[in-house]
This record gives sequence, structure tokens and C-alpha cells, in this order.
Amino acid sequence: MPEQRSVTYSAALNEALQEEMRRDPTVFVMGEEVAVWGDGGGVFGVTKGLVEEFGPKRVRNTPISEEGIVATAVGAALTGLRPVVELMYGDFLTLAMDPLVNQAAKLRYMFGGQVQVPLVLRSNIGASGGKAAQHSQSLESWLMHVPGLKLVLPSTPYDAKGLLKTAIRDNNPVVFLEHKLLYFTRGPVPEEQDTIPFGQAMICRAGGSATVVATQAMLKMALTAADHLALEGIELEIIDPRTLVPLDINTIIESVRRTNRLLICHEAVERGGWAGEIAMQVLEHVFDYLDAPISRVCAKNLPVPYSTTLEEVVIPRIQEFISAVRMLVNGSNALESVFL
Amino acid sequence: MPEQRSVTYSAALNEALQEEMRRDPTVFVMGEEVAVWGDGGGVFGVTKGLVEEFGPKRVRNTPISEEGIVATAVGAALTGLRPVVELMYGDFLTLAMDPLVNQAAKLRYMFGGQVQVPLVLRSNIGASGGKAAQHSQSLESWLMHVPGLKLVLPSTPYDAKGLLKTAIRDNNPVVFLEHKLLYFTRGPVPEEQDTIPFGQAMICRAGGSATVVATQAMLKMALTAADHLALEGIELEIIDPRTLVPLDINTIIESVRRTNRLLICHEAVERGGWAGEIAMQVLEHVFDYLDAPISRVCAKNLPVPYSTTLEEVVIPRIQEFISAVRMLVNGSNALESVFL
Amino acid sequence: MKGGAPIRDPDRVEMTMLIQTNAEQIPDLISRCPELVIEMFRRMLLIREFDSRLPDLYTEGLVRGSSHASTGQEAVAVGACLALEPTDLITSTHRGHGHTIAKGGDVNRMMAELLGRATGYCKGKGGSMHIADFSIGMLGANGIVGAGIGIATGAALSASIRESKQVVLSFFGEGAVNQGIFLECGNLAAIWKLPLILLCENNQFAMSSRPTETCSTGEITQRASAFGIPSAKVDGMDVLAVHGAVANAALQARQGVGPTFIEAICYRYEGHFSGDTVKYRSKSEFGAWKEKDPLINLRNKLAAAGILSEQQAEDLAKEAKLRVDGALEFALASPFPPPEAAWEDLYA
Amino acid sequence: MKGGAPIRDPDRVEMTMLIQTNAEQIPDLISRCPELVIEMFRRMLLIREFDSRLPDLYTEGLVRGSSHASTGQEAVAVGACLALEPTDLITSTHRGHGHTIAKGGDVNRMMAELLGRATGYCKGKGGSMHIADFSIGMLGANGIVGAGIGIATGAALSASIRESKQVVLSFFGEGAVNQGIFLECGNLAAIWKLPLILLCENNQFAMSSRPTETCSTGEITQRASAFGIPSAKVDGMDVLAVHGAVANAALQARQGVGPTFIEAICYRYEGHFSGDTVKYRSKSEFGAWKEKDPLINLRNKLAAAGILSEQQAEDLAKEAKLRVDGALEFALASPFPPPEAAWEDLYA
Ligand SMILES: Cc1ncc(C[n+]2csc(CCOP(=O)(O)OP(=O)(O)O)c2C)c(N)n1
Ligand SMILES: Cc1ncc(C[n+]2csc(CCOP(=O)(O)OP(=O)(O)O)c2C)c(N)n1
Ligand SMILES: [Mg+2]
Ligand SMILES: [Mg+2]
Repeated sequence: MPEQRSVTYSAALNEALQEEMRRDPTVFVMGEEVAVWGDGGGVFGVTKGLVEEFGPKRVRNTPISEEGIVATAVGAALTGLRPVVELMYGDFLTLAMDPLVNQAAKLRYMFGGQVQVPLVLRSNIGASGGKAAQHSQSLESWLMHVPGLKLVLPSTPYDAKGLLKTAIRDNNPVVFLEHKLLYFTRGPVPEEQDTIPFGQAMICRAGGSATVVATQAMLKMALTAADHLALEGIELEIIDPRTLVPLDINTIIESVRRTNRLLICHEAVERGGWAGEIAMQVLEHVFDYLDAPISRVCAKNLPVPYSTTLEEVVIPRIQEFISAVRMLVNGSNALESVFL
Repeated sequence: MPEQRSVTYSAALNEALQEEMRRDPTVFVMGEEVAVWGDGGGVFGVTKGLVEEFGPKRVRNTPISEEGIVATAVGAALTGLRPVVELMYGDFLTLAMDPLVNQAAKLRYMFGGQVQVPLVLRSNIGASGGKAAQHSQSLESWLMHVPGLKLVLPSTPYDAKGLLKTAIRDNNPVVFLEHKLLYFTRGPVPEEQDTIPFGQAMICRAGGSATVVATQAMLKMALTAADHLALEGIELEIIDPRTLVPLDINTIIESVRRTNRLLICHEAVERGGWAGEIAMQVLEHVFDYLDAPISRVCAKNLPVPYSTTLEEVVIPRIQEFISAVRMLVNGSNALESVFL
Repeated sequence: MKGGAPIRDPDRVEMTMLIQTNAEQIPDLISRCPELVIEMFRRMLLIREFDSRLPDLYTEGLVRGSSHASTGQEAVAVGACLALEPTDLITSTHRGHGHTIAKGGDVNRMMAELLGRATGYCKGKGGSMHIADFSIGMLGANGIVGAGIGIATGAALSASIRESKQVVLSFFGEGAVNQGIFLECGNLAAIWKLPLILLCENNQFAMSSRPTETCSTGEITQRASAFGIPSAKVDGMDVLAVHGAVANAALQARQGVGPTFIEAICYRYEGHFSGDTVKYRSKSEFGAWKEKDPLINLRNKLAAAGILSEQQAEDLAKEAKLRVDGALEFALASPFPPPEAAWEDLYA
Repeated sequence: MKGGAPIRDPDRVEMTMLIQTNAEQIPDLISRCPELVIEMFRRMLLIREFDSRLPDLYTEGLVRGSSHASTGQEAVAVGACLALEPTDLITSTHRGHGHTIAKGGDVNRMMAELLGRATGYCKGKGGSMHIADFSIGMLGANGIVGAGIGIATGAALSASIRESKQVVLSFFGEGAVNQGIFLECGNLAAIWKLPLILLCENNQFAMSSRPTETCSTGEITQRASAFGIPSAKVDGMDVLAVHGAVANAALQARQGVGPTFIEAICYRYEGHFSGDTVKYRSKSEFGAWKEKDPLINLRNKLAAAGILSEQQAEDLAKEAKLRVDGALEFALASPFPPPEAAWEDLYA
């Protein structure tokens, strides 16, 4: 067996792009600063070295024109290419919602299946070090609500690489949201790693006290918290759905059948976030197995403020998570009295 | 007492605009075709007659520039005016998400409370008669997920008028979503009607068998269904939240305490829709009172297709609603066996 | 500008397979390529006939939603599409029936789509605003004003990356030139020298709005200067003028020179959509434009050139009528899609 | 274009209350209004001093997130803002410290905001990219490239509806001219003749991208012709030139003529943001621009005119240093916002 390589999340993504571009000449990359920035390629280094290998025709620096770039990618995807677009920050999705939602997601359906739209929109979510309200949002819940899109949130370098390869080979529009705090984290990525199928959740930690569903930075937090909680005898089962569309609800349901308790943790704003969707699906399937209300730990219903003391209030913290788990595991009667 | 007047939803909205524009010279209206169309004013007649009374300075026809119009409204709202913008169809929100989400919703917070953004964005949602994928969406769930916005979905002419007046007087950005199928429905609107406070749900029908939360066209459907169901001895308690932000969760909770069952019905796509949010809040408060899983009847996870036979599959129908209620009231064991 | 047209070898002109060999100006397309011009006339008649049925179909409840007739604008659609190769691509607008017919689309499937039938172009999922026929390079009507410009730019980028020598033509109304995407994609097309033709159909109205009220430049072509894109203004009631301008633009695009902007001046005969009361314009204005009717205009020219007798013209008109009658029959005889079909075609 | 400036009665020139009476060109603002020009110099020094501190503050971890220095661009901010009335309004960009200082902002509150303190302009909620001071008509920096243009257009519409005679100036980088909002709002401003000045700071880079690569027109001013908006190109290293151009544009705006587009050619001295390795440009290029340094440029002129001795110049530089030192002290002595404050200021 080859030795386990350890690479960063950013480098893993870079490898996926490189390998897919080598494999398939119809894949091309487009976005602001994807060919030039820093040591060469995207503000987070994900497209580094690509222009050198594949040339400026397939690695295209663009003007600052988010709507136009995504719209252009849609047109390219309709006509035989596989564009991989980078939006520098996920917050700029606001500028590209029309080509993404009214075009990419709907064209195949509207046109009665005449055509496919193999497009990957890469961007990122999450707060990191004071980027404040317009550079810290986690907008994935919007996209989960759009039929026709697929939605990927990789949490490890391994997943980042495998899922990006799958995304590029998928014949549908895939929104691929990375997390800013993860770009420079490391993890094992075997040389021979290939695609990872969509719709397969990962049980990152097994346990019987409660099920936790979390992704990316929140997943890391949950795993850390689980070590602490284990000392108190609380054994969390932690599930990373990896793709929100398609969603592997079965893995979550089966876990809840065993643990009888569920907590969902996301960095997206709580109100209207995807915790509600997972909760609904769990209720629909295993209501009778629930020994306590489904709980959630999410960002507060506020924009992300700049200063550390404030950002810490808005973005879920580990202490908050631990308290919520204790609450959940202590049983629903205690909860009732607290909340009412 | 003055006699009950009956007016259309569209006319009620028109009255609200007229009265507020008379009352407050800082209110102005802007949008595509708001000064001219048909008998004069907006494709659904809501701004009819306003340009004649208030002139083209305060009733502004615009070019087709959704992002620019909403952005301009933000700038006007920051500097002492109260713009009321009309987007012809709610589907065009995709083009105006940046000024709405990254600007209107966040500026006050980002700027530490220095300024207020008294802006009303009027548009509409819902399928109506084959307008298909790009003119039928119900995108309110996105907006519920944006801290800083308020979100209003009026269901009757009475509410339309009173809530629009409140929206215009509110010092915050309010997204006011009308429903296409309701514009020409009639209902009582007393002459003297004034504002209706945000955050007060309406119990539209009292009953003990189950609680239903629904708005607009779905509310109408639920009320019709309730008459049928009453013949079977099922008495629905039907609640119209009227504003999704702020949300009057207490009225819903109190009802669930009495009925022990909850069904949420919306025309927005099911996955990631606001049913999940209401469900989560209810779980957090009155989990122990629930005798059955919270149920939802929503649009399918599909774009809205054109042909009647297909549109009927995607948009919730009354038969589907009735079945779901029967399921809910028959108890959770039956449900379990159906779903698993 | 009144454009010429590429020299064509008349023998090589097949009705749906027009091969352009070069684009030297020729003075008289009618005498050089009569079959081509007759085919233009045929397609224009078909558009006129097809879109004239819309109001009734709507009133009878056969067509749902919004449908937009392009009567009066036939010369733009046909002149443009017949200046392209069959393998070239177009994007359309909410007002797309004419573009589809001009590009060689099938009126049966289009009518079936309008009537929401399973045999329609989109299996009943799209309706009038979403007609597409990828087999003939018609990349779709679109309900979002301006969206087709973005898709066309992407298709042109794709043609450029694939080195396919395809040209992409985007039809859009003059109302769309105030949408941001026009700037963003016009700029992209220009810096990347994409094989794109931006064809602005100035039919005098965006719903009730006049371009003079909504577009800040008196001349819409001036906007193309914002991208450094060469532009031309052409009589959109004259199919030969449109054809010439587009042929030149296509040649330039194919040679790698980059995009062209063409404004075709025309007039919308019907209301904006079925149901529009059209109070915002005068009868006399409409009358004046009807004087320049693109069909009569072309018929007179063909008659003067002696290649179309009155009888032949009538026959062609009858043929168009029969084809649309046939399309309606086809559509009416077609089944509605079964409910299960709603679940198909979302993902590939 | 090298603009003139409005005639000012020197006696009426107060440093933060500049009243423009009319805009006849005068040859020499320095001799007519020395106090005004000295104030320009003072504000430019303050910007230079303030933004020179950023890299260290970032390295020391005192400033979080992204902060963008405007050193090298001082003349644009100051020339523009001092050609406006105090009641006039500006919108800014992600690179907004200079604009704030130029409009008369308070360096203490700005520094406190950068350091995330409760005493900052935004109580620590905004940080560098969201500085605003509505009391001086600074409607905010913005993290979304191009967004300020929309807000400025709305503010100009508001001024027009309120008949306030205010002028609104929008600063934006040359990278923003490829955003759709620029077309949409440029067009709105033009058709509605809004009192808007579109001031494009062409500092040669959008991150690493050159305008020649991203903007399809060789001349950025050409884009304004797409809206029929008069435009001017001005030496952005010369504060007097910027002042003259903006003063003229403001006068036109106030007279109801409508918007003006001004491109100010300048250079970004620092990297795009703190942390940028700036590999995409050469030292010699930077050196050539430094020769035209706006501060030295102005100091030389003032010295030549005999109204600024070397000593006075040094004193002013020292004053700037002291003010920024003081700001840093103020900020460091200020508390961080209490956690509860996160819940405040969302709704009015
Ligand atoms: C983004 C968007 N905004 C508004 C509309 C509503 N609408 C449909 S067609 C139309 C007018 C379009 O005018 P123009 O572009 O000139 O095309 P025409 O109708 O004249 O063919 C409008 C405003 C829309 N469909 N999409
Ligand atoms: C909508 C949007 N796209 C991209 C970015 C990332 N970004 C921040 S500044 C910048 C470059 C802007 O260049 P320019 O407008 O010339 O301003 P400058 O930085 O030179 O002052 C980019 C791409 C952003 N903040 N917003
Ligand atoms: Mg038009
Ligand atoms: Mg720049």
C-alpha cells in the first residue's frame, strides 16, 4: 500500500482540477484571479499552476462580472463544455442567482430534457477572521431550496478532492461550497483517490448518546466537542452529509433510530437554515424514535459582525454546542422547563 | 357603523399606496410599468391612478434593470425617502439579491446603527395559469433566511391593505410578497382600516383536531378543505402567520398545545422551505405536546412546469392536502408504516 | 446601413443548408439566389400565420400563461437566421416563435408545446416562453429579459474554445439593453473576441415603454461603443437588409474578429402579450408602420424581379396556413403529458 | 483634461465648510485659495499616514479581515471631496479610508473601527470595509465591488426628489466598470438627469488584473458614452486637476444637467490588501509612478508658490503623524464591544 499522503484542502482541490482537466479536454476553469493571484491561481490557491499547464484558453481570468461569468458558464455547459467557475466569495452568489437559479437549474427541465448543464460553481462559505457581513455568509440553504441544483459541502481534503471530481463529471449544475477556514487544513489524500459518489453521508464518529449532523467548520467543532463530552459519558454519533443535494437521509435516520436524539449544527443563519429541512425529514421518518426535541446550533439571526467579541456571539462556539448537547441528552422534560 | 365595503386585493393594495403617499411626501413608487400599464399602473393594477395623483416624480416607470432599481431604492432609503419598489414577478428577485441581501438587509447593522433603510420591495409569488418555471416561483424562504429583512405575505384584501401601510411606515427593509391568484379576489376592507401590526398571526378557523399553518393560495385551499374535513369530524385550526419575519410563533405553539398535531402548507418548494423553520421552532417549544410527526404539504422539488397536467402535480392540490390531514389525524403509527 | 449578402452559388443553396463561401457584397440577392429569398418569404409567411393565431388560441384557453406574438418582426428573425449556417446557434427571448421558425424549427412541435402537449418541444414543460430546439441550434426562448445574452456569450465562448467555427447570434429586445448582463457579457465577448452577434430587435416597445424613455442614449447602437464593439443599424422591416448585416457580422465572427452589435428597427404589431389592451400607442402610428410591412415589402420586390407571381404568393400563403392548420391539428390530437412526467427531466 | 476650479472668495473658505459660488475657471487655485490647498495637503498627508500603518497593524493582528490601503491615491479622494459641499454625499469602496478622511472623517473613530472597538464608526460591527459616517455625508465603504454605484444613484435620485441641491459622488475602482450595476445605474442616472458624479479611480489594478485585460474599451471613459454621459479623464496624481474636474461636474449636477463620469488616473502603492505579495508588477513600474507622487507633487507646487516652507511641510507631516498616533492610542484605549452588542442595530 502506498504511504498516506497528507495534503491541504486547497491542494486537494487543485489536484482534482488538474486531474480532471487532463482527463477531459472539455473541462475549463473561469473566474476572477484564477490564473494569477499570489503564487498563481485564485485567492485561496485552488487553481494554482493550472494556467501554466493548460494555458489561458482553459484557465480564464475574468473581469469582475459575477452574473456574466456564471451566465457564460451556463451557455458553455449547454454546448458541450464543462465549465468550472470560481466565485471568489460565496457572498457574491447574490450577483449570480439568476443564471444559477433561473437558468442553470431550470433549463433542462423547462426544455423537456433536451439538454444537460454540466456546470460546477465553486465558491466558499463561512466566517474567518473578521471578514464581516459581506464576506462571511453561509448561503447554502438557499441553494438546497432550488430544484435542479446539486449541493456539495466537503469537510476534508479527501472529500474535497473526490467530490470535486464527481462534481466535474456530473452532467448537472453542481454548487460546490468550500469553507474558508479549511483551505489550509491538512488530511490524508491517497494518490489513487478517485471520485466519491454524491449522496453518501459519512459517519465520522460512532456513538449512542445522540446523533449530530454537521459539516465543515462545524463538523470540526463537533468532533472536538465530542472528545470532551465523552469524558462525561456522552457518546456522540457525528454524521457529515457531505452533499446536501442529494441528501443521504437514510444514514441520519438509522443513526437516530439508535440514538433517539438529534442535533443539527450549521454555520448558516438559524432562521430558515437547512437544519429545518433535515429535521422535517427525520420527523417524517422516525418521529416515534425521538426521545427529545430535535435541537440545532446555528449562527444567530444576525449579519456577521467584524469584531472578535461580536463574531464569537454570532458564529456557533464549542461551549454553546456542548451545552446544547448536554441539554439534549438530559431529556426533554428539562428542556421544556427551560424553553417555556 | 359604516357598511362593509368589498374590494379586490389589488385595489386594497392600491388604496394603501394612495393613502400613504398622501400622508407622507417621502413615499415614492418605482418599478417597471408602474405608471402606465393597462388601465394605468403595474401589470396587476396595484399602482393604478397613482401617477395621475402624485406625478411622475413620485411614481417612476423604470427601464428593465432589476438590480439597479433595487440598489437605487436602497440609496434613496438611506437618504430620507421611503421607496416602494415593485418587481413585476417574484422570480426576478434573482437579479436583485445583492442590493436586497448584501445592502438593504445589512447596512444598518454593518454601520453600527447609524442609519435606517425604510424600503418596501413589493413583488409576487405563486403559480397561476401556466406561467411556467420562470414566472411561478415562491422564493420567500430565501428571504426568511436573511437577517435584517422583514417578510410579509398577505392573504386577504384586508391584510394586504393594512400590512402594506405598516410596511411603508416601517423603518426597515420589508419584502412584501403578494400572490398572483389573489389579486382579483375580493374581501371586506372597512373605510377606516389602518395599519396592521407585524408579527400577529390570525386564527382563520378554530378547531381541535389539528393545527394548520398556511398562507395565501394555500390558506384558501386549507379553508376549503376544512369544510370538507369537518363533515368527517376533523376540525382544523387554521393559522395564517401573515408575516414570516417577525413570526408569531406563540399563536402557533398555543394552538399545537390544544390540537397536538401540526401541518404546514406552503407553495414554495418543499426542500429547504419555511415549513422546516416553523417545525423546528415548534419542536423547540412544545415537542412533548405532539401526538404525531409534524407534517407538510408543499410544492414538489421541481421547477413549475407549463402544462396543466404537470403543474397540478407540482403545486399542492386540495386532495393531497386532505389526505395529509387524514394521515396526520389518524395517528403516528399509521404514518410510520406508510413512510418506512 | 443596408447590408449586402455573401455570394452564394445558387446551385449550392439548399433551403435548410445554406453554405456561405465568402461575403463579398453582392448587389442583388434576389437575382443571384432566388430560392434563398423565396425561402425567406416562406418562413416569414409561416411566422405571420403562426403568431396571428395566438390571440384566439389564448382566448379559447388553449394556450395558457404568457405568449408573445412577433408579427411585424418577421424580417428580423428570418433575415438573421438565414444568414447563419445551420450549425450556428441562436438564443431567443420571451418572444421566440419567429426565431424558432426562422431557424428551421418544427411548427407542429411548437404548437404542441403551446398547447401543453406531450409531443411539444419541451414535452409540455416549457410553453411559449421556453421553446427550444437544440437539434437546430436554437438554444431556447427565455422568460428573463436579457438572460439569452449570457447564454449566447457562453455558447460563443464554447465555440471559441472548441474551435468549432460556429457563430452564435443572440436575439434580444431593445428593452434588454438596460440589463446589467448586457454590459457584463458584451464586455466579455469583446475582450475574448468571441464569435457573437448581438442582435437587438428594436420593436419600439418594452411592454409600454419607449426606448427613448428608458435608454439614455438616443442611439442604441451607441451602447455597443461601451464595449468597443462595432455596430450597425439596419431596417428591420427589410429582410434583405437584415440578412446582409448579419452575414457580414457572421463572417467577421468566423474570422475571429469578434462580436458585432446590430440594431434592427422594426415594430410589434400585436400587444405585448395576448391580453394587452395596447392603449399606449396610436392607430396612426401602427398604420404608418404597416405601410412598411416586411411581407408586402418583400413580396413587392419579388414580384418586381419577376420571380414571384401573384398566384405563387397566394400559394405560399396558403401553404403557410395549411402548415399552421396542420400544426394545430397535430397539437390538438396530441395527448397531455401524463402526471408522472412531471418527475422526469430534472437531472441528467 | 486638467480641470480648473470654482472661484472661491478666499475669505469664505473655511476648512470644512467650502462654499462654491460659481465655477468659472480660475488659473491658479493655489494663489486664490491657499488655505483650501493647504487643507488638501493636510488631508492627503493624513491619508498617507493613516494607510501607511495598515500593513503593520495587520501583521500585529490588530486589524482583522481585509483592509485595503489607498496610499498613492490621496489626490483623488481629497481633490474630489474638497470640491463638494459638506452637505454633499459620497459612496466609497472596499478601499475607503482615504475617502473618509477626505470628506472630513474622524481618524479616531476610523482607527477604532479598524481595531474592532466599541468607539469605532460602526461600534466594531463593520471594520475597514464598512466604514461610514452619515454625519458628514459618507454613505459607506462597501465590500461588494460596484455596489456603491447603486447606492449613490439612489442618493442622487433622493436629492433630486427632495430638491435638496445635493450632489452625490460615487468613488469606484476601474475594476467596477465591468459590473452590470454600472450600466443599470449609469443609465438610470442619465435618463433621470440625476446629480451624480461617477468617479472612477483607475489605480491600474483590480487585484492583479490590468484594465487593459478586463475592460474591452481602451479608454474607460468610452464606457460613459454608452449612457450618453459626458466624461473626462484627469491626472489622479494631481489634486488640483481632480478638484477642478469634480467642481465642474458638481456645478453641472447642481444645475440639473445630469451625471458626469470622471476617470482619475492614479496608482496603488501597496498591495491589493494587507498580505498581497504583489508579484504581478515590477519595481520599475512602481518607481516611475512614485516620481509623480501626489504629495510631493503638491508640496513642490506649494513651495514654488511660496506658501509652504519646508518647515511648514514638515510640521504638517508631523501633525498627521501625531493625529494617527493619537487615533491609535484612542483605539487601543477603547474597549471591545460587549458581546450583547451583537444583538443591537439590526432593526431600527
Ligand atoms: C428580468 C425581467 N424583467 C422583466 C420582465 C417582464 N417583461 C417581459 S417582456 C418585457 C419587455 C421586454 O421588452 P423588449 O426587451 O424590448 O422585448 P419585446 O417584448 O419588445 O420583444 C418585460 C418588462 C421579464 N420577463 N424579465
Ligand atoms: C462583487 C465582488 N466581486 C469580487 C470582489 C473581490 N474583490 C475585492 S476588491 C477587487 C478588485 C477591485 O478592483 P477595483 O475596482 O479596480 O478597485 P481597487 O481595488 O483597485 O481599489 C476584487 C475582485 C468583491 N469584493 N466583490
Ligand atoms: Mg421591444
Ligand atoms: Mg483598481
